[in-house]
Amino acid sequence: MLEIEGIELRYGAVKAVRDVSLRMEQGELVTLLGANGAGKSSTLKSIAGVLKPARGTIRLDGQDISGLSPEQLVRRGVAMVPETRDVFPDLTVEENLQLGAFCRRRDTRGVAASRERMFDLFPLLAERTRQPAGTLSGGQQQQLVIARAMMSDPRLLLLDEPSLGLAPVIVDRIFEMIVELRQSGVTILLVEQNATKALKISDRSYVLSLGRVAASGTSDDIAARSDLKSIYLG
Amino acid sequence: EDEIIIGGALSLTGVQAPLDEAGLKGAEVAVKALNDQGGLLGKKIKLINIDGKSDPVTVGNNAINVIDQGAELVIAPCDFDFGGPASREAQNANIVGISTCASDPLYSSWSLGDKQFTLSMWNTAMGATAAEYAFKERGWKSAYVVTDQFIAYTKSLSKYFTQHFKDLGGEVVLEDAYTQGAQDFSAQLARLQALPEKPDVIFISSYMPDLGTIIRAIREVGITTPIMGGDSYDDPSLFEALGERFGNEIYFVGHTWMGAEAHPDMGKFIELYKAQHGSEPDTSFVATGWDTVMLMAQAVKIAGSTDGAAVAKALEENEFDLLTGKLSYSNAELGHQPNKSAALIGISGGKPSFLGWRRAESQPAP
Amino acid sequence: MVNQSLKANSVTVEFVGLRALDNVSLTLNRREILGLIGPNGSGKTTLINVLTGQVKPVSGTVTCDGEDISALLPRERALRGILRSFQTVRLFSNLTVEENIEVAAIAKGSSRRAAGRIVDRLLEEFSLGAYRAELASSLNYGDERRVEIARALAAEPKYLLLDEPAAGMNEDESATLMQVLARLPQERDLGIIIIDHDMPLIMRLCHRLQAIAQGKTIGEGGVDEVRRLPAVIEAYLGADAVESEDHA
Amino acid sequence: MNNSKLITFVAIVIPVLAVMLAARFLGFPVFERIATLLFINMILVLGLQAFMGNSGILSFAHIAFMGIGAYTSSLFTIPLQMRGMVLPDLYPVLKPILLSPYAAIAVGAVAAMLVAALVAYPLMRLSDAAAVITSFALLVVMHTIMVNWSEVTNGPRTLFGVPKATTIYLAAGGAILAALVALYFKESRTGLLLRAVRDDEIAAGAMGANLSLLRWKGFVLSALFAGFAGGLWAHFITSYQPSAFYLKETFVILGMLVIGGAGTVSGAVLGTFVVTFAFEALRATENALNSSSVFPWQLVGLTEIVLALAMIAVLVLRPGGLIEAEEFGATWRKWRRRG
Amino acid sequence: MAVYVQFLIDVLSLGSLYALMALGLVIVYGILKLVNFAYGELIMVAGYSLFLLGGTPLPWLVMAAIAVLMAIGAGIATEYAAFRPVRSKSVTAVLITSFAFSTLLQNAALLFISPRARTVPLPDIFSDTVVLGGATIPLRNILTIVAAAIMLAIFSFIMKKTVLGLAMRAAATKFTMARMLGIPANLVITSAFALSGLLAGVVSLFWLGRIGSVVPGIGLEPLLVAFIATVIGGMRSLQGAVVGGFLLALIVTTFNYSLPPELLKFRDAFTFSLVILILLWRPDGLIKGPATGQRT
Ligand SMILES: Nc1ncnc2c1ncn2[C@@H]1O[C@H](COP(=O)(O)OP(=O)(O)OP(=O)(O)O)[C@@H](O)[C@H]1O
Ligand SMILES: Nc1ncnc2c1ncn2[C@@H]1O[C@H](COP(=O)(O)OP(=O)(O)OP(=O)(O)O)[C@@H](O)[C@H]1O
Ligand SMILES: [Mg+2]
Ligand SMILES: [Mg+2]
Repeated sequence: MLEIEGIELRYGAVKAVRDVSLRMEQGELVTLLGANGAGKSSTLKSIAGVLKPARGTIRLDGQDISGLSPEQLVRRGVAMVPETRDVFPDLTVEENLQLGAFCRRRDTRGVAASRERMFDLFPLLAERTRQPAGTLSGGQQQQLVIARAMMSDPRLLLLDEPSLGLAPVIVDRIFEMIVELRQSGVTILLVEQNATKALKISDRSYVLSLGRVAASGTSDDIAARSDLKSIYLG
Repeated sequence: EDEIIIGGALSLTGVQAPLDEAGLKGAEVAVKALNDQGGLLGKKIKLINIDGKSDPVTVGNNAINVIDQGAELVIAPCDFDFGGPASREAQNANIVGISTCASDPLYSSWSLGDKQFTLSMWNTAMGATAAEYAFKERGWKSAYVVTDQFIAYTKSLSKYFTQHFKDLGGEVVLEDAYTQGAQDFSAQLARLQALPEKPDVIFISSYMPDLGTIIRAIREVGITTPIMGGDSYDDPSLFEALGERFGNEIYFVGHTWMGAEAHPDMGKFIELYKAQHGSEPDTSFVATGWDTVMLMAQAVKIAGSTDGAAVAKALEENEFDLLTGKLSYSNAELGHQPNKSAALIGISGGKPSFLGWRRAESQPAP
Repeated sequence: MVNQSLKANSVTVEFVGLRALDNVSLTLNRREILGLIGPNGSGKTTLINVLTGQVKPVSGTVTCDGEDISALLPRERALRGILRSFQTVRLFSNLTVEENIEVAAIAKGSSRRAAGRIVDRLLEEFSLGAYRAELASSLNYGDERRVEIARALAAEPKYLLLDEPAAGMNEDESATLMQVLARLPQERDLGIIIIDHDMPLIMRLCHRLQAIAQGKTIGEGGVDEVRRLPAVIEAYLGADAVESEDHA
Repeated sequence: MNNSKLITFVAIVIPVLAVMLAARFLGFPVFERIATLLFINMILVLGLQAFMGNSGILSFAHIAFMGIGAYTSSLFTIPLQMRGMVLPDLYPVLKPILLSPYAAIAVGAVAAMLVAALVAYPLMRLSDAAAVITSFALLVVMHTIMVNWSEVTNGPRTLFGVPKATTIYLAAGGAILAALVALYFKESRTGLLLRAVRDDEIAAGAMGANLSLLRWKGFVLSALFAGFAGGLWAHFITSYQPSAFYLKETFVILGMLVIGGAGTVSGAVLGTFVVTFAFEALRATENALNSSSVFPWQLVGLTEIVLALAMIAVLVLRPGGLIEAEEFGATWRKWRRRG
Repeated sequence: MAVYVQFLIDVLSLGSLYALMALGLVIVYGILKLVNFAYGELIMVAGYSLFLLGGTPLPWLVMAAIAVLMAIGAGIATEYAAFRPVRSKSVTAVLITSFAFSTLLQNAALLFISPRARTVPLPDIFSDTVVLGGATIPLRNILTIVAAAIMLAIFSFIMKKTVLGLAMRAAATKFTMARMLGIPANLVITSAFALSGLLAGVVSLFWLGRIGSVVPGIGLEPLLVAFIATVIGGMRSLQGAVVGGFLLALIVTTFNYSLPPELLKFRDAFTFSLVILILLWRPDGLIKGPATGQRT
């Protein structure tokens, strides 16, 4: 479903990703590992259309999408949870969720259903619908960001460190949700600091180091490798 | 050197533009006419003007700039506030500067120096002429006076009108103030409407664009009292702003009238102007520009050179016949007070018409 | 000296329509590390905000070494030695790493020269020397966290309140950070509060734990004691977490 | 002063001296006038940088303090025999006081500083939009007072008769002094703390920084610069009116600072030079075009149009200004080291 | 009695005008957090369009509609020229570019039209008067009040009942994030400028109705008024802008009626001092608007 071929990504003069290729099949759950600054987030951003690759191509369902805008990609079913906890601080929880469903705002019934599902998953948010998102606690904001991304009912979900700042119970719940989503056919690309947990639930993994793919394989294989630490460091 | 350079710092932008731009156009016609007749003292005349942007500081800078480029005479902008800096620089360079239409008595040799003049009558004369027309000719006994505090011109015009009107025996029922740019005249209007007794005449010393707003505001609420003012009314955009509906019962004291009734040479000037600028002049300020250049030329011819002292002497000692009337100056000790007549103009149906030349029988001391 | 501790005494905090803290007390002694745990939105950050003065409680007091400081502004409390880090990093992004740390020393009142010495020592301690002259905005997440802690230390705190200092760090990085933090209380006669959701880190580092949920204290005491409390397990850790910890 | 600061300072002094000598000895009075005004503007821009660059708060009021410096100093130097004509309503107490221009300029600078010290403190706790708007309101208030306090300002009308006392040497000296003070202030304890507050008020407060006090110090210093520049300017221009201290000038000064780079002293200086040169060059071009009558009509306002386009272009390409974050000296040293 | 009626109508009509001006600004300033110094020039553009159309035989309403369209166009142009390239980079940079754009427009008017005041065509109904409670009142003032009420209703609807208002606030705070949710953020911001232009256009009709002619610098006064009204009312809410507009009109008119002429000239100093006091008392303005999401 998703094919990335030899992309290079840069911020001005800084090369964040030098040469990364990866593939994902429909319905797969893939983990992206790597040390701080390895280029994981940048890779996700390029898939979401925020960062244009300087070289290489990104194909979704066989179509080149490297030139598309983030808006267009959302309409094709791509949703992203960024690592930066980007809630709209002045909008209420309810309004944040409403904007999450911006692309399918006409489908009122579907939106209402997604909303209920999210409130089941994150009961804290249900109590806070009228609170400005910026006044939520750190973990509550993280939950909101995940819920908001889910509101667009994506086919391809990009998760960048979803467990950041979340209490252990919630982390467990999120991992359960990820597994469930995959079962329902959503394709997921997951970036996690908690490598053990991520490897446990994913089908395949890539390890990035200094902007390149340093290792890849099934998650069990990767987890079993004893030299994981040295791969990390490149 | 085969050129005589006349330098100018007239404003082509900002509040002063309507007065100065017209003056510049008139001056350009005069320069061309003189050059066509062989120039001055056998040399061609060249006019260099740099936009003073209605900003006294810029005017000063530009005056230095043109003097630097060799100007031997300076045309200063209208009004003491805007023209003063140019005249001061001319004085510093020991050359003659003449303002096209500054009328505040501050525009004198006292404050600017012994080589500086203005083509216009002083406000003492302008105010007195207006007061005598109102009181003597029309028998208006009470006046409401609004003064724009913006520049020396607007302030002193009201002052001399009020003073002379009272000296004649008139009563000023209310004096009100306003400052150019405020665009909101409701306070003054409220006070005018609240007056127990309506005045016979309203004297407004201000200029465009706010002048139009004020007169409209007064007329809109149905007050048809005659309105009077000075030469700043001589602006086609005022006539246009008032239109047929509001442009009635308005009288002002100006420099001249753009028709043969005012001066036999006027027709010729208008021809030349049309030939050069492609349209008829629409304000008498073009004539002040023409006159300024012609006055300089006549004085230089008498003096035989462009030397500041010699030209100043020629200006002090002679009488000149100009489109704006006959003009002579007092000597430097007496301030270079101009001695000339005023044109009285009325507006009705949104159109101006010439009511004739007037000369006040007496005028207040500056 | 008596009573060398920072205390919150029965504080209650209310936001529009919400009681974020309900009669919570907390004591932080010098030379100890107190772990503050609890579910998301339970009021941990708010409690720190109360201690540093960013949030005013509707009732209750804060005392520092026996003195009531409830009426003081955050900056006045900083001058008394109460320093903090923030849950979302707040560095001075247009200052260099060096200046970021220097600022804290200067604000505290150190002379330029003394500040310079403090900066040198902290840069070394947190192995930040290489980034000395870099602008703070160009750092990666882990380094930002360390600069923030170093900055707080430059003001020579008596009480240091750290809000999720290890969030976003990988295991190695947080291990290194822990080593530094563990030494501090003894070395500098310092009390530390740490909020973090990384339970292994909390358990290895803290001398004492306090757990809160929904604005109330639900457990307090030794590390092992608190994490076995049913209330804590239910509200915060989840059943499997404890099991897997025990196996490990 | 450390090495890189010294390089920065020298890099500022050299062009100032070069322009001064060129203007003085090329023999065009206009050049001398332009250069003198450039130096006076530089003092103003540096003053604004001292506050705005370090505190990050946009101030519109700066130019009004220039006005205070100008009017105060002029009051004491207009020749006694002219006062009746220039300021007919002047208070009798002030009528007989005459100071030397240099003393008067100093008095003007101090007056501006005192006014700033008195009015500004409560305003300093405001940030963001509220701070911008209050400074704007302060500008309007002070402008209205200047326009209407006829007793000492002659109202909206021109104040004239101020003796010419500012030479190009004095202005250049003032500019160099201002650069030195601005550089020093930026690196001082107050300057450093102020920059910390600029980046994050809450974090700086949590470390003990007193935001209002720090900003107030910066503001007062900047008003001192402005008052000084105002006195120099008044005794150079010799006749002026309150509109010289209002929005148009505010934006010229702001434009110089922002184009050069508000964060750095070198940027402030560069901005002053660049904008002045661009402006003068454009104006000369406009005049040349007009007098050669290439175009059938007068080109009014062309200078402003081109300058506005250039400003937008600069800011699009470098939103932080030409010299953004690092003083010239620091960049120079890094550059040298890399070879 | 007549005086009171007059006072009331003065306050209401001036307030309506001010409220409209402020409303146009609050969209850009309050919601997008951009200081648009070129806002006044939108009014100028509408004014000159009206002037240029003055020679044509079109009915006045058509001319007015075209003028409003031109203002909308100018609003969009402002966004493209002055904001899009520097947006979100630095507050001061945006301020300077918008000021530069405003200079650009003003000087274009100077260069291509004229520095002089130009009379605009106005319908006769604008200068008719009615007598109300003994006071003679220009009908235009009543029309202003009606127009303001209509515009206000339209705007509340757009901002409250459509997603546009929400999308604007989202795009203004987190531009990239908004795009990642599928919000066409650029379009949303452009439409905010278009709305601002629409209001400026409507305002210009009534503002010109008061003064009768247009000059290049006509926009300054409305800009100042809009700023101050926005700020004292509370820049984060539409109601705030409206309240601020009426409050400012009340303050100004009260000063106008009550201050003696010697003090009246200091009116602006009093008004703006009051503005400073209000801001010191409530830095976010009188009406808080939707709560802000700021915390540590
Ligand atoms: N906005 C930016 N400007 C400049 N450089 C950047 C920017 N964002 C990231 N970088 C650089 O790009 C490189 C890759 O960053 P990226 O965020 O993709 O790493 P990551 O693998 O997600 O790391 P982390 O685990 O810390 O999230 C890093 O060296 C980083 O410093
Ligand atoms: N300014 C505010 N306005 C309204 N509610 C607030 C405000 N600040 C905090 N809250 C609420 O108070 C509660 C406590 O928040 P706090 O940030 O202290 O939680 P926390 O324990 O730090 O959570 P986390 O682990 O997610 O960071 C939360 O429910 C939060 O939504
Ligand atoms: Mg990342
Ligand atoms: Mg928290």
